[in-house]
Amino acid sequence: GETLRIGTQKTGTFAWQLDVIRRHDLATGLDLKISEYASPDAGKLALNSGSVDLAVVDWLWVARSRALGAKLLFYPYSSAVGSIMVKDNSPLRKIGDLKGRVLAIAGGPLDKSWLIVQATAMRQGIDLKREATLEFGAPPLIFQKLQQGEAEASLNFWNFCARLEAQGYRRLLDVRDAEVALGLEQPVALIGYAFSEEFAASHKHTIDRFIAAARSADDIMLRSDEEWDALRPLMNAEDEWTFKVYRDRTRDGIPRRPVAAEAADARTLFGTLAAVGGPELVGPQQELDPGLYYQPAPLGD
Amino acid sequence: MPRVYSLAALVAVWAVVAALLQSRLLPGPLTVGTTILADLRSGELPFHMACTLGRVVSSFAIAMLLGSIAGYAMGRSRALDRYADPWLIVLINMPALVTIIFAYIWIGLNETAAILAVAVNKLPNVMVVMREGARALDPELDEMARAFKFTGLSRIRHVVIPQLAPYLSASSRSGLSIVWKIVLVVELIGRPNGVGFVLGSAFSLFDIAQILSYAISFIVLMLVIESLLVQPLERRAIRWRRRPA
Amino acid sequence: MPRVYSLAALVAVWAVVAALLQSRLLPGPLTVGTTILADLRSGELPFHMACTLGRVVSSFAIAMLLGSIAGYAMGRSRALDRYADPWLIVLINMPALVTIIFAYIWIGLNETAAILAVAVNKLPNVMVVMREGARALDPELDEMARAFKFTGLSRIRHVVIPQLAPYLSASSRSGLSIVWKIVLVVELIGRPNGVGFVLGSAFSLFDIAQILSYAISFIVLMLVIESLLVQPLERRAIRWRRRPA
Amino acid sequence: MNDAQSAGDAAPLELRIDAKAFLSADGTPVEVVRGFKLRLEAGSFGALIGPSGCGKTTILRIAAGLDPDFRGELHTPGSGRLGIVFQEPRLLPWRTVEQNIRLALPAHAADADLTDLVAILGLGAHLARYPGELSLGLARRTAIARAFAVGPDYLLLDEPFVSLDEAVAARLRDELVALTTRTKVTTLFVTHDLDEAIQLSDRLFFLSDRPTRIIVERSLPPPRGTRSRDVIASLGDEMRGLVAQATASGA
Amino acid sequence: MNDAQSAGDAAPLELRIDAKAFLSADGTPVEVVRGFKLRLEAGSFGALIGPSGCGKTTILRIAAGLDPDFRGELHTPGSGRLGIVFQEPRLLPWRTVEQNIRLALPAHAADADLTDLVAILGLGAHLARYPGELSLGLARRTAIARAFAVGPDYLLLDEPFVSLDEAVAARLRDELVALTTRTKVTTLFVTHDLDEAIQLSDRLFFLSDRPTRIIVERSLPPPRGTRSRDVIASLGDEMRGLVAQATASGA
Ligand SMILES: Nc1ncnc2c1ncn2[C@@H]1O[C@H](COP(=O)(O)OP(=O)(O)OP(=O)(O)O)[C@@H](O)[C@H]1O
Ligand SMILES: Nc1ncnc2c1ncn2[C@@H]1O[C@H](COP(=O)(O)OP(=O)(O)OP(=O)(O)O)[C@@H](O)[C@H]1O
Ligand SMILES: [Mg+2]
Ligand SMILES: [Mg+2]
Repeated sequence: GETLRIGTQKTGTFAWQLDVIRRHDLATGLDLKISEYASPDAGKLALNSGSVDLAVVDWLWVARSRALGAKLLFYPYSSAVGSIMVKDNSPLRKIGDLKGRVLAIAGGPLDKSWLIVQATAMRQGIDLKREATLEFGAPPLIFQKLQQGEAEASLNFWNFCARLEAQGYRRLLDVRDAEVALGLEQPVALIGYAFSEEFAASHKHTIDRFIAAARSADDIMLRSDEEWDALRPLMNAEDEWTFKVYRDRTRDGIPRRPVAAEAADARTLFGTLAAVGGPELVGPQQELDPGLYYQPAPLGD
Repeated sequence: MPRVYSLAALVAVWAVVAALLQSRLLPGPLTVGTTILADLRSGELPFHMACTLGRVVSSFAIAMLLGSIAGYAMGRSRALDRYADPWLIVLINMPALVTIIFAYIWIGLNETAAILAVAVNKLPNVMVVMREGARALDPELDEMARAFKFTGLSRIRHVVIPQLAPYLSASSRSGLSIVWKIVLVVELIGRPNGVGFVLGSAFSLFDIAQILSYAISFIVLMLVIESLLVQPLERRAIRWRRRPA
Repeated sequence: MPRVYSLAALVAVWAVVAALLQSRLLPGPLTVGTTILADLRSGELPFHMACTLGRVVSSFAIAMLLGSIAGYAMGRSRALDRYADPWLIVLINMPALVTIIFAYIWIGLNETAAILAVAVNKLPNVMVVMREGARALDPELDEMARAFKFTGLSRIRHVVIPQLAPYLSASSRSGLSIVWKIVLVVELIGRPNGVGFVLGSAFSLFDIAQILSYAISFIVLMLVIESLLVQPLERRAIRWRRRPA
Repeated sequence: MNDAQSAGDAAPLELRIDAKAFLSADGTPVEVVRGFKLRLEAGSFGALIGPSGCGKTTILRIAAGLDPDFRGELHTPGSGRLGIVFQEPRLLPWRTVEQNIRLALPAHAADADLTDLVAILGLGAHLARYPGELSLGLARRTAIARAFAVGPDYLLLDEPFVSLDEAVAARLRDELVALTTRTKVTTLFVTHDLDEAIQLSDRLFFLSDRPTRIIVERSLPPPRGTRSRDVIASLGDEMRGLVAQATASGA
Repeated sequence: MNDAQSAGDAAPLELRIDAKAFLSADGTPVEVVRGFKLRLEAGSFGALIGPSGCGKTTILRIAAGLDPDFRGELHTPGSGRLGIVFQEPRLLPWRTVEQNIRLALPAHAADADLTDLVAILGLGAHLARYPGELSLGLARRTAIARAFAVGPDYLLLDEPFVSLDEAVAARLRDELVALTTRTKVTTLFVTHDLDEAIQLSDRLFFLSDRPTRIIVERSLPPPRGTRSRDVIASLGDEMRGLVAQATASGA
């Protein structure tokens, strides 16, 4: 059949979806060559060097690359994002309480969740950059630091938040809610499948096939609890609680609306982020490139 | 024997500290030992270790060979040194991340790129050390060899290399460790196997026992190689040295 | 002068390759130059560079000082070497990631942890080189110094250090570059400023021009330090060496 | 040159080496000295003469206290101001001639006036040179200057005057005699030149082949230093005879 | 010892050094040789005698072709089999005595039988030792063995017999005479020992102080090597007179 080379992070959720596709043989006629890497940035590297055809990456990154001349396309994969977490007994209740507190942020100052949080705070007249003490670090380290009490609140990737939740931490602000607060209909899928325009043009069939398979997998994951039991060995969940949170958060993140609706909300969000992050974040363009989203052909074969 | 005592002491210290702290963030020798055993049985550890070792050996060989030759040439020829030195400074101070990214982008996310990136990272360090060694060569022995018309080969083998031996020794020992550390980064960023790949995944899960079990397995391997191969060879090579009184 | 030509050649090669490839993934000297200027004006570059430099200098000083002393001691005392060598092998082969994680976990996400993690990473490399240097010390000069009852200080200063000079030179030059590379990783993992912090963000955005502009700024700094400080000093220190005929 | 006076106590040099062996690189022990016993009165001048490779340098290193790894006993004379000329110059290549000399001086004498000494040794023009720029003869003279400069009361000399031309060597011998009579220096001297030994010494020690011991020991009538050419020649012939006899009977 | 015959062409050694200077570390030039001109017939034996530090080693290095940085001209004799004894042994410390000797041999003679040579030099017991384990005298003998072993037709010796006892030195002098008469070797020899020079040479060259040149040049009547003690003494006195005169007039 046709070959599709896919790059994925070993500990990421994309690996789960691929496992569902494999076990249910959803990608009939497609030969999936999957490369697992340890770093979340490996997918970008692999796409750029042409070592894989498709990888799951950041929406903003694709937008930025396009602006800089790389002809990449994007298709929504998940809208799961992080949250600001605090200890259950913490006195912090809302964004405003973060003033003068130590907030640890996973990733860098250009992390998408962090930008959304900043924008939300600004709407409430709070400049977190100035009014809170910020620590940046690698996600696992930030996760650890909150538990050690070195930070009073932390903004981390959703999977770390899920583990914290299982350990009795509480959400101070869910970035999904923040997105809605910024005027979006629904949270946008901030990560998705990326592939080059060139590949999409010459292998449209392959891409469409794969997207169809991915949707079928999503359906199964939404419906079936047994499916999750089968996935459990992959998930590195420490306990039942964590496992359940992982499952539910993943389900929440599965995008269920047409690409066009996504694109509309994405444009709004992009504008907001451009205002917060500036060209440093979004690149030279101040508007979202309308050609960013890939439109699969209606299923017909 | 001292070797054994000393390692035993190290493990003992670790065990005591771990027992006192009782933290998931510092697993004791027992926990790590069990993890190692489990990973050995599953075949995971030998597999990833073999991948890493292959990369370490290839890049080390490339870097040592080219680096020694280039460093020696720069140490001997002042003119060459003057011209090549700025390039060397650029190369040696280039962040590993940059070389790795460029290798991966331009060569592809494959073995060649990985090995090359590591070799390029290590190369200038070998050059810098070997250059010092070449500069410190004894001109009197050189004259002797010229007077007696030593062939090029025998000059290298009997006059130059023995003088460079401590530099070779230093740069290969410290070099092997640098290569291994860079291989980890290279694997972390873009290889689907190897110890670095495992460490990266373990780090994102904050699985310290896993991290330690792989790190320690490699270290044990190095200890074995040192004890059985490097040190006996070295002892032979410096037999001639008068022991300080 | 050769220095200038040689650097000009390097930049020229880069410009030509970049012009030929015309790729977003290899910005030319002009693009990078503009980025550097912009970052200079905004004050971002000097700020992050200063943070990094502070860390580099502190950890380098710690590692060189302790490493030289420890390596020298191991090179001189066979007994000490026998006991400490296994620890050294463990230390030198410990992945940077492990030391960094442990430092950040146990000391906290702060400067002390960052500087210590880097120093601990670099320390064993200095030790290994200085140990070779100490082993190669001339026992005859040592005897001379003992016979004439040189004081400890004057023995170190006039007998030992000049003999160790090439080793010190090699290990500090290659060492500075290692320190700087590890500082980048330390900053990447857990510091809110510094060149490594910027490179991390730039890498996740794949902003090659930004990456290169920071890397090159640092390299230029190193080139300046080499040309104006290190090499003149070095030339003075080896004035006594007979030039090979 | 320092005009330091020797310390009050007039202890002799006493050295007994029952056995001294080296472990060679292939692990076999090389026995170098066996049953060696030497006593040299305080302030007197002894010469060691023996075949090449017999163990003279080994004995001198032990006498200097540089090699404690032997069976036997050592009592050094004087207050511990040792001057030594090794068989090779052993200069610090990275220090100038002057620095090499001064570095050996005790701290309180670091600024001593070296003009006379330097003039006698003909080193004036070379004080700022590095050892790598010296001829071997100049390097040896620097080593001699270093040993004399410390104002020793205990002096060990290992063939100090080889590689020097006749004129310089003669001048230095005279200087050595002057130094060792002016101040009370106990001196042990190694040479292959019997005439030189007879000219300079109070006492001669002839050594056997390895493992070495003293086979002939002989006091010479004073005054030393001023013996005439004829006296030296006749004493030399006499000594040669004695040694040949001792060697034959020992064999 | 190799019994190689010298090459057919009987070219003499011709060396003219108009000027030779070193640049010392502080940048000042040191003039060492000026107006030196030496011619030595093929197969003959010349001795250079001069004050310590005048430039003998410098001249020998130039004669060996090791230092092309001089003004003048050099024509070496023989077919290019050079044997040289440096003023210091210059052995490879990491190779045994035997290896040090054999490494200097040309490839085709690498397995040459060294038994005789080693016996003459008394190195038999030390073949497997490293230079660091040798006494200086033994190291020098190794260096001499190395120079002789190559079967040279051009031989340069820089004070080869210092630090050896009288017996060994005498044996080696005889051996040198035998070697240089048996095969046709052009030899240039540096020594401070006038008697030795007279015993061994066809021709003597006396050098001035630095910058050095030849002040007295003298052929000795054959046959060399077998001159009696008295002949040597009287020739020596004559030469000393000539040199003193030349030095005085030159000053
Ligand atoms: N590399 C050098 N740089 C500067 N000066 C030098 C150098 N080599 C030799 N000289 C000087 O040149 C002069 C001659 O040196 P050379 O070694 O030829 O003397 P020599 O006649 O062999 O002396 P000796 O009898 O002591 O062996 C000496 O004064 C020495 O200091
Ligand atoms: N470190 C060593 N290891 C093994 N053997 C040694 C060592 N040092 C000296 N020897 C041997 O001991 C013997 C005596 O050496 P020493 O240097 O004392 O002789 P020497 O009498 O000074 O000779 P020379 O007249 O040649 O200077 C020699 O045979 C030498 O080979
Ligand atoms: Mg000796
Ligand atoms: Mg000389």
